[in-house]
Amino acid sequence: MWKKLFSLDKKVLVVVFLFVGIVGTVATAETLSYTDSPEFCSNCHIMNEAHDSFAASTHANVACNDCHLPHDSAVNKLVFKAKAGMTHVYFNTLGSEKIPKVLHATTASKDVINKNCISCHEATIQNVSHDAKENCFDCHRDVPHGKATFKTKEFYEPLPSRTLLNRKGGF
Amino acid sequence: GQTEEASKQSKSTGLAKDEYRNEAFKDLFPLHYESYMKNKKEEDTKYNGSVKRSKFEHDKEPYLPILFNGFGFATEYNEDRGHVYAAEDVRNIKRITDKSVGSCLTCKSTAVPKLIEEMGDDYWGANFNQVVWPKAEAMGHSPIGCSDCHDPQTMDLRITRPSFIEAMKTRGVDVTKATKNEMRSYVCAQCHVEYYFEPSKSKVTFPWAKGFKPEEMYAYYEEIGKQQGFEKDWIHNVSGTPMLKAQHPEFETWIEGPHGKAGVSCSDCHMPYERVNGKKKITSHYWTSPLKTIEQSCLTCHADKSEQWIKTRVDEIQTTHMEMLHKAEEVSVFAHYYVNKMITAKVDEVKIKAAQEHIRKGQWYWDIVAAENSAGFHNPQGTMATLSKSIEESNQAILIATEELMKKGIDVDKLKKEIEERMKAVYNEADPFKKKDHAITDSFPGQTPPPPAKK
Amino acid sequence: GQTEEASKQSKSTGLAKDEYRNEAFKDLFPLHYESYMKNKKEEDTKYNGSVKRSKFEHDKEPYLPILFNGFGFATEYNEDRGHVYAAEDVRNIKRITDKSVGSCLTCKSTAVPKLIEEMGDDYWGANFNQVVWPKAEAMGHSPIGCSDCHDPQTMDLRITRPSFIEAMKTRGVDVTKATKNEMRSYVCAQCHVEYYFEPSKSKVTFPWAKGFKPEEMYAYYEEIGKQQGFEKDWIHNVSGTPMLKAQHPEFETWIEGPHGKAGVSCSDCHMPYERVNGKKKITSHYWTSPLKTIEQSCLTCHADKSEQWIKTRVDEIQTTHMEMLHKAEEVSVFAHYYVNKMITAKVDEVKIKAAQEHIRKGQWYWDIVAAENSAGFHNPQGTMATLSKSIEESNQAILIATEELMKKGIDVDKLKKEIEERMKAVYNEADPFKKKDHAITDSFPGQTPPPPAKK
Ligand code: HEC
Ligand code: HEC
Ligand code: HEC
Ligand code: HEC
Ligand code: HEC
Ligand code: HEC
Ligand code: HEC
Ligand code: HEC
Ligand code: HEC
Ligand code: HEC
Ligand code: HEC
Ligand code: HEC
Ligand code: HEC
Ligand code: HEC
Ligand SMILES: [Ca+2]
Ligand SMILES: [Ca+2]
Repeated sequence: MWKKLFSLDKKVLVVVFLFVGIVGTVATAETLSYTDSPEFCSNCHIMNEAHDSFAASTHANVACNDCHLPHDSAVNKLVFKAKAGMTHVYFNTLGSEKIPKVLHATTASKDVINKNCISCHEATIQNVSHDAKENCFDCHRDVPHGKATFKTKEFYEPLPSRTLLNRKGGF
Repeated sequence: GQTEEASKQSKSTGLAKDEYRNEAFKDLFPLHYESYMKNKKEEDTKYNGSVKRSKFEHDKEPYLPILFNGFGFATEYNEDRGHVYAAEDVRNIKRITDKSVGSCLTCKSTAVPKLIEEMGDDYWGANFNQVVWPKAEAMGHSPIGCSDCHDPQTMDLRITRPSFIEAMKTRGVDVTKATKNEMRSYVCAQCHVEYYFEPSKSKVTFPWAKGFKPEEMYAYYEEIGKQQGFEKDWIHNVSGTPMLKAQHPEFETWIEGPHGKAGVSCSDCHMPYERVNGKKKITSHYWTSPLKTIEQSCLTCHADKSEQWIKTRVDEIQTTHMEMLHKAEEVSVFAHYYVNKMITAKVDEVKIKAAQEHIRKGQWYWDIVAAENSAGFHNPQGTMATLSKSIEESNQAILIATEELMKKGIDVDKLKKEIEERMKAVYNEADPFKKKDHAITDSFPGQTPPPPAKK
Repeated sequence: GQTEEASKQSKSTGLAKDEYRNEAFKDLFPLHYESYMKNKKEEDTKYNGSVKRSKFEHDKEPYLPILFNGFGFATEYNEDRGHVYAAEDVRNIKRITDKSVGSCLTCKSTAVPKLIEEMGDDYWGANFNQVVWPKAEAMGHSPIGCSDCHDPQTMDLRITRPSFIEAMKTRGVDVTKATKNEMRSYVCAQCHVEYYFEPSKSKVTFPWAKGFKPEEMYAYYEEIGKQQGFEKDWIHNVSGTPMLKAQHPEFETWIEGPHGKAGVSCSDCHMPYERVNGKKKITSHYWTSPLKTIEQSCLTCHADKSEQWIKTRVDEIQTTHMEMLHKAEEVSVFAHYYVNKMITAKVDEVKIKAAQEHIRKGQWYWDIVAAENSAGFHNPQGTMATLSKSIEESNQAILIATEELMKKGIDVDKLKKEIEERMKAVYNEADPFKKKDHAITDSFPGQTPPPPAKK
């Protein structure tokens, strides 16, 4: 077990301990706020695309978890966070074979996100409920992850030399 | 810091700058090499896939042996398969004869850039069996490999085939300025494109000066091609028409279609990121039907859809497409035989020429669609429009023929029956190599001109 | 809380449950009423738009007066425009004659549900000019209005035309179970669909029992339609063919296309949310070309694209489409005249019938595309496939005719010239109402059968 853990990326280890910390001890305001931040989420390389596309979006100034965690009560937030967090950690350490080929928001995630859209944009949807589709992002397909092409700015520039070489071990 | 940056700059694989053997990359990039070796897998999809099967089989395009009669493509033409087979397949195909030229190796071997460097423009026209293939083999070349798309030292994507660079210039595009996104299609467009052998040097050339659409490429051949002395790929053995052969215009089709217009590159679908070896993510180097990897190839962008939805949708598009392709091919078959009858009935030459013009155009329009390998998916509307034009042109040929044959008192009902008999004979022949022979009979004598006397 | 819920339940506009006058909604929903009144605007786009112009104008479909010859659509047929004009336009169109039936009002007035309630099945066949229109006018009806799509008390979306409900049943769909997303298309599909008058009661009926595709609707008419005694809409005055007229199949076209398959509703594009009155947001009730509101109509979903990109892309799709539509119409014109010549040359009846079968099918296939109002956008591949079929069918008619005419020694070159002359004459006539008269001459006598003797 330890051997396996130490063979992992250092960043992942940090994350593992962070989550253990959150679940096992009383969380301080600071850890909580850090674990809401884009920097924290993008610690995991598999979150890169989500992060990069988000960072170039109209929502770059809000935190991942403004969308991805429930905000109706502090308890709910912590429970969802711990649950989601532990799945992420589990997948990235012991259960790595089972990591999905492509990440998709789970149904639970979608419900949470949708509620968050509504809570920020209450004013907009006052006259018209905007509920023609199941989720806000069925129409707003590109908010905030740019689904239509999933491409960031760097795709539209020449690639700096030797970039591919530096990714030789995968990324 | 600065030194890190500097070391990045000078970082190199340590390989020679003209390395062309795949094996040299194996230890440096084991994950990519392993992914590349997956190209050995042979597995079919509904309309495409990677099993080496004759294109003449009943579920593919059974009348091609009539439609390409008199040309190598009526003898042997197979479903394409993995990049690893390219060298083996070009070596074994019956389309290669003792007269074939070096140009045929251009898209099949990593030795080509070096051969061009060494031989200069003599490479293109050099004899394939005698000169070019033995050289490549002696060099220990690889079939389509790392060096075709990557600089062996920096691993930067690069263009290694001059024909593409030159053709893009005719479109006003300087490929050295390409973005990352463009390069992810350009590396494919070195090969997955329509080409012809420019007659003076037999050089591989792409007919794009007027545009990428089938009509624009046709106009190129009629004007620029003919000016260069390139009139035809062959004389059709049924209708005696000087024909054009179309080849794998994936790039041209895609670039005019919904994904091309939206900037979705070939690699997005055919080289999706995949998680290998537990959790490392690489760009897949298994080039095959994306229908085998819908999750990675499509659902990254179409995240709101399910794998089943994508399957069904692609099937609907392809089924609509194939139905009309088969129709266009059938009308084209009839046109060829009608003109054969015009010839044997000694109809006015001018009328024969007029009908042949329509045949040439009609066949170009379905062939540029049939030779494309996505069964319509790369551009559903555009390929369908091209098929409409094909149907109209072939019908024009039939109409001219009917007028002239009726004048000569030929029984066209009998003619139609005879054509159907030929189609059945070709369809029912089990040996793909013999199918072409059933296209010709006493009532439909071959029209291939006798070979010119030896010099 | 519970009381809030209860008050929601009992909340009502306070209007009568069978209110049908738009003005009754005005004070309750001023923003929506105002948005609705925007439908008065007349403004064109490249291929569509809202200016009441004849469809026969040079930039539209100049040969329709030949293609619909013998039918009202050759007399007057205009570009459609805003919902507010529906009543005025049906009242003034020259297609309405003294024999027209009540069914013609079905998609033009808010009085219709009430008329059906009162008159029962007698509504459909009642005389338009004498009975139905005067009744609607006396009621103070509105052209297509709030009550057509909304329950006046709850404002819930609802279906008010029984034809749609019944036709969906033949497809196994119970519209009372529709989701909100489906209702956002179903309300439009009450009217924007292909229909015919079922002969026993002249009732508006949608031919969907076999499916929504043009081939499937054609099969419906050949089997179910004919069984009911519905053979044709009219006898073509040039070719004497019993014809079908196709009408505005927006719903059928969309449902088989990329957006329909992806669950994007009519309202998503044609009724986008818009900010009015400073900052209040509503569902737009200005039904027109979404090319006038690309930002709201398209960019919400296609956020990675620019307005200019969308414009260009739609233009490319529509231009490809219109080119082929014009081609298909031209071939169809020739087919009609060839068969006219068969008739005057007294060719074998069986052959004439065979050619007419192809004409009927060929015209159905282009008309179901031409009558659709998006210039191909609602289904770019599907409409193009349908046009291919049209071109093939019309050519079959020409081919049969050519064989028979040649047997009779008719000069087909002269025939072609004469056809071109007719086309020119129709094209050059400035008065749209007179265009149809140029289709017929001494060499091409009209084929409309004499009216049956009065009972
Ligand atoms: C403005 C709201 C919002 C913000 C901020 C946001 N997301 Fe998302 N996220 C979404 C939506 C919406 C989806 C897509 C749900 C769908 O389409 O199925 C999503 C999906 C995802 C997914 C699933 C994969 C995918 O693309 O469908 C991941 C992973 C993800 N987000 C990570 C992040 C990370 C990491 C951040 C911050 C760097 C972030 N998100 C910020 C709204 C947001
Ligand atoms: C320890 C590495 C790691 C970190 C840090 C991480 N993730 Fe993930 N995330 C994963 C893995 C692995 C998966 C795939 C497993 C799964 O689908 O549940 C995933 C899946 C997801 C999904 C899609 C599945 C779902 O739950 O809907 C979302 C959304 C997501 N992450 C958001 C976030 C956000 C927001 C953050 C920051 C608060 C974050 N992730 C931080 C590793 C991580
Ligand atoms: C934490 C608050 C917050 C949440 C949660 C949130 N938004 Fe926003 N949203 C904003 C802010 C702030 C802006 C304004 C950004 C700007 O003007 O650049 C904005 C702008 C927008 C816009 C207009 C700009 C554009 O991109 O077109 C849309 C649409 C939008 N949000 C949709 C959504 C959707 C859909 C969701 C849920 C998936 C969501 N928002 C979740 C805060 C939020
Ligand atoms: C049926 C499609 C559709 C759905 C579903 C939808 N929207 Fe919108 N939304 C639109 C359109 C269209 C616009 C552009 C309107 C405009 O420009 O005035 C828009 C604009 C917006 C904006 C832009 C800023 C503004 O206020 O004008 C925000 C924010 C927004 N929507 C939030 C949401 C939220 C939150 C939801 C989910 C409750 C949602 N939308 C669901 C179609 C939709
Ligand atoms: C949006 C996704 C997408 C893009 C972009 C795309 N393709 Fe394809 N390609 C497909 C699909 C789907 C098929 C059909 C596969 C099948 O029928 O099994 C296909 C088929 C093919 C085939 C035949 C595969 C076989 O199984 O025989 C080739 C070769 C090909 N594409 C090359 C290219 C090239 C080169 C480009 C860029 C110029 C390109 N494709 C762009 C999705 C794509
Ligand atoms: C411009 C690049 C290019 C040139 C030049 C070229 N090919 Fe190919 N070849 C391809 C591509 C791309 C494929 C795969 C797509 C396909 O089969 O349509 C292919 C497939 C093949 C195949 C496998 C499938 C089949 O057709 O049976 C053979 C064999 C082949 N080529 C032989 C030849 C011969 C012989 C010549 C010279 C007359 C030649 N090629 C010239 C690019 C090229
Ligand atoms: C037909 C073209 C082609 C061939 C052949 C090819 N590659 Fe690639 N390779 C690509 C493309 C495209 C990318 C993605 C580049 C990008 O996104 O900028 C890539 C990316 C890579 C990367 C960067 C890391 C990654 O996964 O994205 C490496 C390393 C690599 N290839 C190694 C190889 C090796 C080793 C071989 C031979 C076994 C090879 N390639 C053959 C086209 C090719
Ligand atoms: C140097 C020439 C060359 C380059 C570069 C090239 N191809 Fe190919 N490709 C071929 C040839 C040749 C074949 C057919 C091999 C055979 O059947 O023997 C082929 C076959 C294929 C197939 C069919 C595989 C199957 O399963 O049937 C696909 C898909 C494909 N290529 C995609 C791509 C893509 C995507 C790229 C760029 C990233 C690319 N190719 C670059 C020459 C090339
Ligand atoms: C990198 C992003 C991306 C990838 C990967 C991708 N698509 Fe698309 N797809 C798009 C975009 C962008 C459009 C154009 C419409 C739009 O803007 O949503 C589109 C349009 C479509 C359409 C409608 C147009 C048509 O041709 O009917 C279909 C179907 C489709 N894609 C299927 C697929 C399939 C199947 C695959 C995988 C083989 C795939 N896509 C991969 C981005 C992508
Ligand atoms: C994805 C967007 C989209 C959807 C969904 C859609 N349409 Fe359209 N519609 C268009 C566009 C674009 C045009 C072409 C407008 C033009 O050429 O000016 C059009 C044209 C039309 C026209 C002719 C407008 C004119 O200017 O004369 C009608 C009528 C119409 N659509 C009705 C419908 C109906 C009914 C549905 C659903 C069954 C539907 N549309 C679904 C985008 C859409
Ligand atoms: C099932 C619904 C339906 C029925 C029944 C119907 N229409 Fe229409 N009508 C429409 C729709 C939808 C449009 C707008 C689309 C179009 O013009 O193609 C329209 C447009 C029109 C227009 C304006 C454009 C033009 O064609 O000049 C007139 C006039 C018209 N109809 C008259 C009639 C007459 C006369 C009848 C009876 C023979 C009739 N309609 C029966 C639905 C219907
Ligand atoms: C042709 C159909 C149609 C007609 C006619 C129509 N509506 Fe609507 N209306 C709709 C649709 C579709 C919606 C969106 C409903 C949804 O998304 O669930 C809507 C929504 C509304 C809403 C809800 C608020 C909003 O903006 O989404 C009101 C209020 C409304 N309409 C009032 C009217 C009034 C008043 C009239 C007459 C002046 C009218 N409608 C005529 C189809 C119609
Ligand atoms: C009760 C019948 C009826 C219903 C319901 C209906 N329409 Fe129409 N629509 C018509 C008629 C009739 C016309 C043509 C009016 C004219 O030209 O006189 C028309 C015209 C149009 C036009 C052309 C406007 C222009 O600018 O040229 C559009 C777009 C349109 N309708 C969209 C819709 C949409 C979207 C819906 C549903 C939300 C809908 N219609 C519901 C009957 C209807
Ligand atoms: C509610 C979402 C939505 C709206 C609104 C919408 N689209 Fe789309 N569009 C899609 C989807 C979904 C597809 C299918 C491909 C995909 O999944 O991305 C698509 C595909 C397309 C395509 C490629 C398919 C084709 O037919 O070539 C084009 C072009 C396109 N849309 C243009 C438009 C235009 C123009 C409008 C506005 C008049 C529009 N769209 C409005 C969601 C939408
Ligand atoms: Ca293949
Ligand atoms: Ca209009």
